[in-house]
Amino acid sequence: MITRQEILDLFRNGLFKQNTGLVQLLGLCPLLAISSSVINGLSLGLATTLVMAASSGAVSGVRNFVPNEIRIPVFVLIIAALVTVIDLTMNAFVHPLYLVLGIFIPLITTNCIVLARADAFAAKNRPLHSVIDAVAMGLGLTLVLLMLGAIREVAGQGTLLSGIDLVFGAEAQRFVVHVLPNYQGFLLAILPPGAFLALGLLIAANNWNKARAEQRTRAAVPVTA
Amino acid sequence: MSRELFTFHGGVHPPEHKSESSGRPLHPPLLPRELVIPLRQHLGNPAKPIVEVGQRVLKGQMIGEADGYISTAVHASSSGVVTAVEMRPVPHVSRLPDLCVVIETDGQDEWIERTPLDPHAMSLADLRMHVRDLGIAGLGGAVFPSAVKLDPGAHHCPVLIINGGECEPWITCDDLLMRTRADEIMDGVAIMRHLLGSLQILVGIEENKPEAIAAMQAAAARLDFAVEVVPVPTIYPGGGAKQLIYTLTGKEVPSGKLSTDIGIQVFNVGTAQALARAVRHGEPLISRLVTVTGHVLRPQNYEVLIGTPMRVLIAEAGERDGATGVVMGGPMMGVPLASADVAVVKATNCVLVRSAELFPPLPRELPCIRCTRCADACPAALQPQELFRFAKAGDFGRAQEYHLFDCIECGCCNYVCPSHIPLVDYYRYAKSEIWAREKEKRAADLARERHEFRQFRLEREKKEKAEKLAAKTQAARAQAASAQPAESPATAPSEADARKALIAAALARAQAKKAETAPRNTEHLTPEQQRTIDEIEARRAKIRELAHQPLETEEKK
Amino acid sequence: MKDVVRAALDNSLRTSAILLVFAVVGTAMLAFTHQRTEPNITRSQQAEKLTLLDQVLPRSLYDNDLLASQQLLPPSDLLGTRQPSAMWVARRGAEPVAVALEAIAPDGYSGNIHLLIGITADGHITGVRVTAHRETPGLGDYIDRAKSPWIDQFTGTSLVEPPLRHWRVAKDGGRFDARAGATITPRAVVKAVKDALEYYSRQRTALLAAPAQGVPSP
Amino acid sequence: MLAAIGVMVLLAVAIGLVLGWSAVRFKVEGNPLAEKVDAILPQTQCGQCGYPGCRPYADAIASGEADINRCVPGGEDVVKKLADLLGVDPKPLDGALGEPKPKSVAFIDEQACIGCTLCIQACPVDAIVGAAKQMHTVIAKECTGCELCVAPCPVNCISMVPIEEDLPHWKWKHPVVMMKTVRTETRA
Amino acid sequence: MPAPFITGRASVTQVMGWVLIALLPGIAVYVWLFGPGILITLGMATVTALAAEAAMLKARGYPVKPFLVDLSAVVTAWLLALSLPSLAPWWLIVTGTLFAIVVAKHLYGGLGQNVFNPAMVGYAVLIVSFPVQMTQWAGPLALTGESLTLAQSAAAIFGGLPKGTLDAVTMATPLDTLRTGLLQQHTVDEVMVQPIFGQFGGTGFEWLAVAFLAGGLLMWARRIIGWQVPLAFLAGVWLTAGFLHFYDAGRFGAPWFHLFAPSVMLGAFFIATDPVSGSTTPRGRLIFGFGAGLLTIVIRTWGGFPDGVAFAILLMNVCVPLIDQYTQPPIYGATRTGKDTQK
Repeated sequence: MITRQEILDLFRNGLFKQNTGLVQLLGLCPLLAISSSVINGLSLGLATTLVMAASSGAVSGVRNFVPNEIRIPVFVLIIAALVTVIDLTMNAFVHPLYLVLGIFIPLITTNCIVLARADAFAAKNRPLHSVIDAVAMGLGLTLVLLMLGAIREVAGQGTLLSGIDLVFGAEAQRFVVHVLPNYQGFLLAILPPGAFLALGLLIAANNWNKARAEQRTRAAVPVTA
Repeated sequence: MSRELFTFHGGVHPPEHKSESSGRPLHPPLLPRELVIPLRQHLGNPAKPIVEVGQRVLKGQMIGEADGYISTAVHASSSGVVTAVEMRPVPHVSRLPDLCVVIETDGQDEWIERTPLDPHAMSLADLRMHVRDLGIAGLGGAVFPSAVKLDPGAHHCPVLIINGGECEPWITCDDLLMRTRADEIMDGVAIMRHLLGSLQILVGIEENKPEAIAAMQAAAARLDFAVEVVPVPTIYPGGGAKQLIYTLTGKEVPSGKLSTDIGIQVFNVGTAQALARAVRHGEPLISRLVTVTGHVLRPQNYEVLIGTPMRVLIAEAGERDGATGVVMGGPMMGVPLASADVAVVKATNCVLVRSAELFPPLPRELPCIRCTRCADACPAALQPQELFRFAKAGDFGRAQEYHLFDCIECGCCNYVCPSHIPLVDYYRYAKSEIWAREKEKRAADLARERHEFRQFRLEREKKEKAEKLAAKTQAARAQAASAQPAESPATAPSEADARKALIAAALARAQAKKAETAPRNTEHLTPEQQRTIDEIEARRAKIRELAHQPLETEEKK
Repeated sequence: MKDVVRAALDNSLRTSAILLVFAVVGTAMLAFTHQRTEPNITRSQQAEKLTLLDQVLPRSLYDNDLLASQQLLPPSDLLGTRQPSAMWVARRGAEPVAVALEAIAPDGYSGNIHLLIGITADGHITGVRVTAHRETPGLGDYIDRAKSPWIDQFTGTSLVEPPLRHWRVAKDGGRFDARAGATITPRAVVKAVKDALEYYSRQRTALLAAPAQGVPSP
Repeated sequence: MLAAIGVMVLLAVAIGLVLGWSAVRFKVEGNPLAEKVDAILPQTQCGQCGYPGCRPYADAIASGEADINRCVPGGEDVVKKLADLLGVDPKPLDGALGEPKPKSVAFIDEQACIGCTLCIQACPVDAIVGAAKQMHTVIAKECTGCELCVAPCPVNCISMVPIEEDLPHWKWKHPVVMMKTVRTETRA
Repeated sequence: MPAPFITGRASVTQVMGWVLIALLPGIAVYVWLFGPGILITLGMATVTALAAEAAMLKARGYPVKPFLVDLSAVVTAWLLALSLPSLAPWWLIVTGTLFAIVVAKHLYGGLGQNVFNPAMVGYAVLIVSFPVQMTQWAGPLALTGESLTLAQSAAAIFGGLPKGTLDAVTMATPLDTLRTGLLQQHTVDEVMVQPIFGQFGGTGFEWLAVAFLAGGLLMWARRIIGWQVPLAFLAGVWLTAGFLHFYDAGRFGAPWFHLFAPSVMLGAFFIATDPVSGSTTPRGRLIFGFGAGLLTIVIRTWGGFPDGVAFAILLMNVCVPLIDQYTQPPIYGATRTGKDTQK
């Protein structure tokens, strides 16, 4: 079926090496639009993960029946249908959550990560691998959304987890963390430009980290001269 | 002066520093103990050495002959013995050595037999051959073989411009030449006119040389044809050929073309004088005027034998302490030299000794702030800041799109840059890199073609071998079959078959032989082979196209 | 040539057949889900609407099915509407006790501000909520109840209390405060609420006389 | 419901027809990518990449089966160009294949040559001339410096001579600008 | 080092120094109008900018001194300081300057590499993030009769003013007033009778504009800037505003008013002329300037903020590579043949 090592590799790939948000820079549109707070980012990240897992599994399942020339329409069809089903289901059965994420769920259809993974991975691999890859990629995205949301929320409003009550009900209000009390608010962080700036800083940090790691490994090799 | 003058774009006014050397009279030639005469002094192919070590040569004797059309001869500047034909340091920015003829002078300065030429008694082509063999090349700096420029060829050059601009700071050798030898210059002009059939002759001299203008005007008045001596505004690089053409005529030399394409030919005053010496006296180009100036006690103009080590000149002009280097040429476009030991060549118009106070080290380079002062100063009206950006980033294709090869490397942009960026260095680097890549590309194309042809040849040989083998086995089988003819009546038709096979085998053999003996590309190719060749051809054409896309320099330069 | 055309034709038929299968399966799946979820969704949406109405019309005031009482009002300058807008009538027994109106403040800093206003039968505000706006975040968005309780100061007011000339922001000499540096947005809201009250007082009879079982809008 | 299915069916059929038709009708013959790759490769035909020549390696890159860092004579420059062309990250040369060397040409010691023609057969660009039992010589202008002729020579008379820089081949260097302060590494 | 071996006297420090000198008349008028508080703002911005510049240079491995003395950071600081409202709190000044130097300048690669004008990036960040504080202008001398003393200004800047006092001394700028009035469906004439609108560009503010104009002309005379950008910028403002005003004088302000609202003069002569983020070709500069002028009026009229100079310039900064590419001037040798001779 699938070995432990393979699973580990897939996760390392999805979470770090090929991270959709920081490395592949895919699906930036929802990434930037939704990441104004931790709760928003986390919710959309998880929703995207769900859609990716479902669609990657489905695409992988039918991959042998789809001729190359119509693979994109078929994948889009599958993804769109799945997203709509999830959209309707959420609307019907978890309405409060739907109220928060409602307008973003249909956007997942257009998120290129979903199609990219379907085409680049699921169309060439077995269903189980594909689902795990999709989950790893989705979690990688969620991770970035979470960090971005945290940065923007703290910088913008001085809080964390605001809006948690919309997901878990009014009593969850007490989980909201006021990191900086009496904070003036830095509007830019919440506005779209703030998303670009924060993402830019995250990417820079990631690259810097990578470069440093590389340097370390290089320095570790003794130079004979 | 009624002539309408045109102002070219850009230009700068660096301090002139001409009075230091222009006040002193011309110094007669010095005779050094050793002359080092490079064989590559002009553009085009270097001269081929025709003397041997130990051979005695006379002054004016040819020691290197012109090699090809774009080339000129090289001569001994004084009499003496050839002590070496070897690689020696030459005045080149690379500081690499080049092939030189070394002569130990004997102090007798004995001339070879000189025969004056009569331009009107010989054909123009003959005259040009003589000019080439007398080693005449442009003395303005580019040292292009003059015989080539004096051949109007398909172009008609109604306008002849004599360049007395001398816009570089410090240099005064042309000034002095015009002041002292105006008549000889005009004589050279007359010969040029004869060779080119020019209708209009203009002499452009910068206004900061009033004496030279007066002398040249007086000399022009003594001629039996019209020569207009025009003072032009003093601005660097007003003496650049393209800039002078524009100033005098208002015409621009189209990008990527030569001035002859618009009917104009330009010569330096020194070239005209050298031509006059060559034709009237049969003297080859063995000496020229050189300004020795800068950090020396007595800046002065010298008549210098080609091959004289610069150190000799500097010593004569009075060496001073604190010199920081020697430059051949002016401060804007001159060539920094590794040492003063290199010899004066035909291109040497100035030996400039640097010192810290005359030429303080340039301030530290800062990033480009895109102020476009360079664009304002560029006489070629380029956008130096963009060229710099592309050259620095290694984006040579874009640099070419922005007309890198129209840059004349005059240094104006460097001069005005508030960030003190060595812009010209970047352009020279980019140009040289583009040429090198072009060369590599061509080598790669050649290798690809040869490799593909080899593949094709091997393939064909294999096929032929296989065919031969097949024919042989068939023939053998046929023979075996014919060995037992009456075994059964049913073999009758097979007998015919065997005969047919025999014939076929013979034919194939013949054909194979023919293919073997015939030159490689024969007309006896199977359709299949033909198709393979066609395919390869088509692919090659495509690759060539791809490979050449970003490189149109070849046509430009 | 003919071969190529035939091959292309064959291939296109094959691909379209495959795509057809996927389309049919996908659509069927959607249709099925839609059918299954529709009642739930309708219910949720109505509950949502009701939650919003609850904020401007306390449920203790009335006992009718508020959602069923929805009617459409023609466009009106006082309501700031260019299209028909919704109105709900709350009744206790048969007696109309209050209405909820949709209104628009057209002169916000960045365009329209959509309001939902509850008015008792005798012309007192029971509550105002901003349902949609595009005011500058951090500057004009304090009119949103989620951001600040500013909007609550309308509750209990009427055309008489405060008097008409005090229906302005404090900076213009009125009764309603506004935050420094951002007076355009509150001005627009105050004016819209006042206009809605005026609309109500002029149309009161017609509005309240509307049939108890009004034609529900689609 | 029926309308929705109808629309989807129509769309599906239309798109399927068009795509299926075009896939066959507008098929691109040959591999234009391989040609672009080939145009970048230095054409030494040395085979150090593990393919029998530059073109086969180009085909392998274009089809995705070979990595872009296998061309030793092309060096980092070629890797960078290939990375640009293919839109992938450049990577260091595969060190296992050999170190880049200065450009050289083969030189046959004519005293030692026995005229065995083995080198002629090995030369991928026909840059060696000579016949059996006759002395061979390298056409320096056409030699790509691939070293394929060195190994087959039974008398070891072929050596690689680096091309020395001379005046006509001299290049301007990139202006060295010390804008940044150089941090001296004190690591031993 | 190859030729050339000599260089002219121009230097980056000299260019930047002249910009600072040309700002002095404007600063003088500012002090006269609004009191010496601006000097505190300028000082704070300068210190912050130099500190940030030094820190960033160090972090990026560049030598600090030669880059600090080029004065480019000081120019950025001054331009930002002069764009801020006269009573901007200290943290606003520091935040804006830090953003300008660290993000807009050094994260883009430092001197010469910034795509956007750093001062305007700082300004844009502030106006987007702190719209309330960015409108705290003290009333000009001519209206209030007295300008704030240094101590009062310092108190306002460092938050020492008693609550409420700030509201008392602040006033809307002419542009703000016009916009608010127009939004309330008043006509231009109705709004313009208010005392804040002086002779032609708003009481006091108009003299600030004149001072900036004078400084700009000085820079032009010293060949620090070309004429193309300022002229085209002013023409863009004047023509666009004039066209709108001609179309409906009731809804659109007069062109002279728009010209002499001080941000236009500052923008036209000091900010749009920033060589690094501006266009480099002569025709490109005309387009760049005109576009910025036009956008200024468009943003003032229909945009979300009362003034549009900063955003107009930033928007045009984005267009610079495109403009430059399509406005390359003909080179020597190309005019005669019309086009390139090769190919």
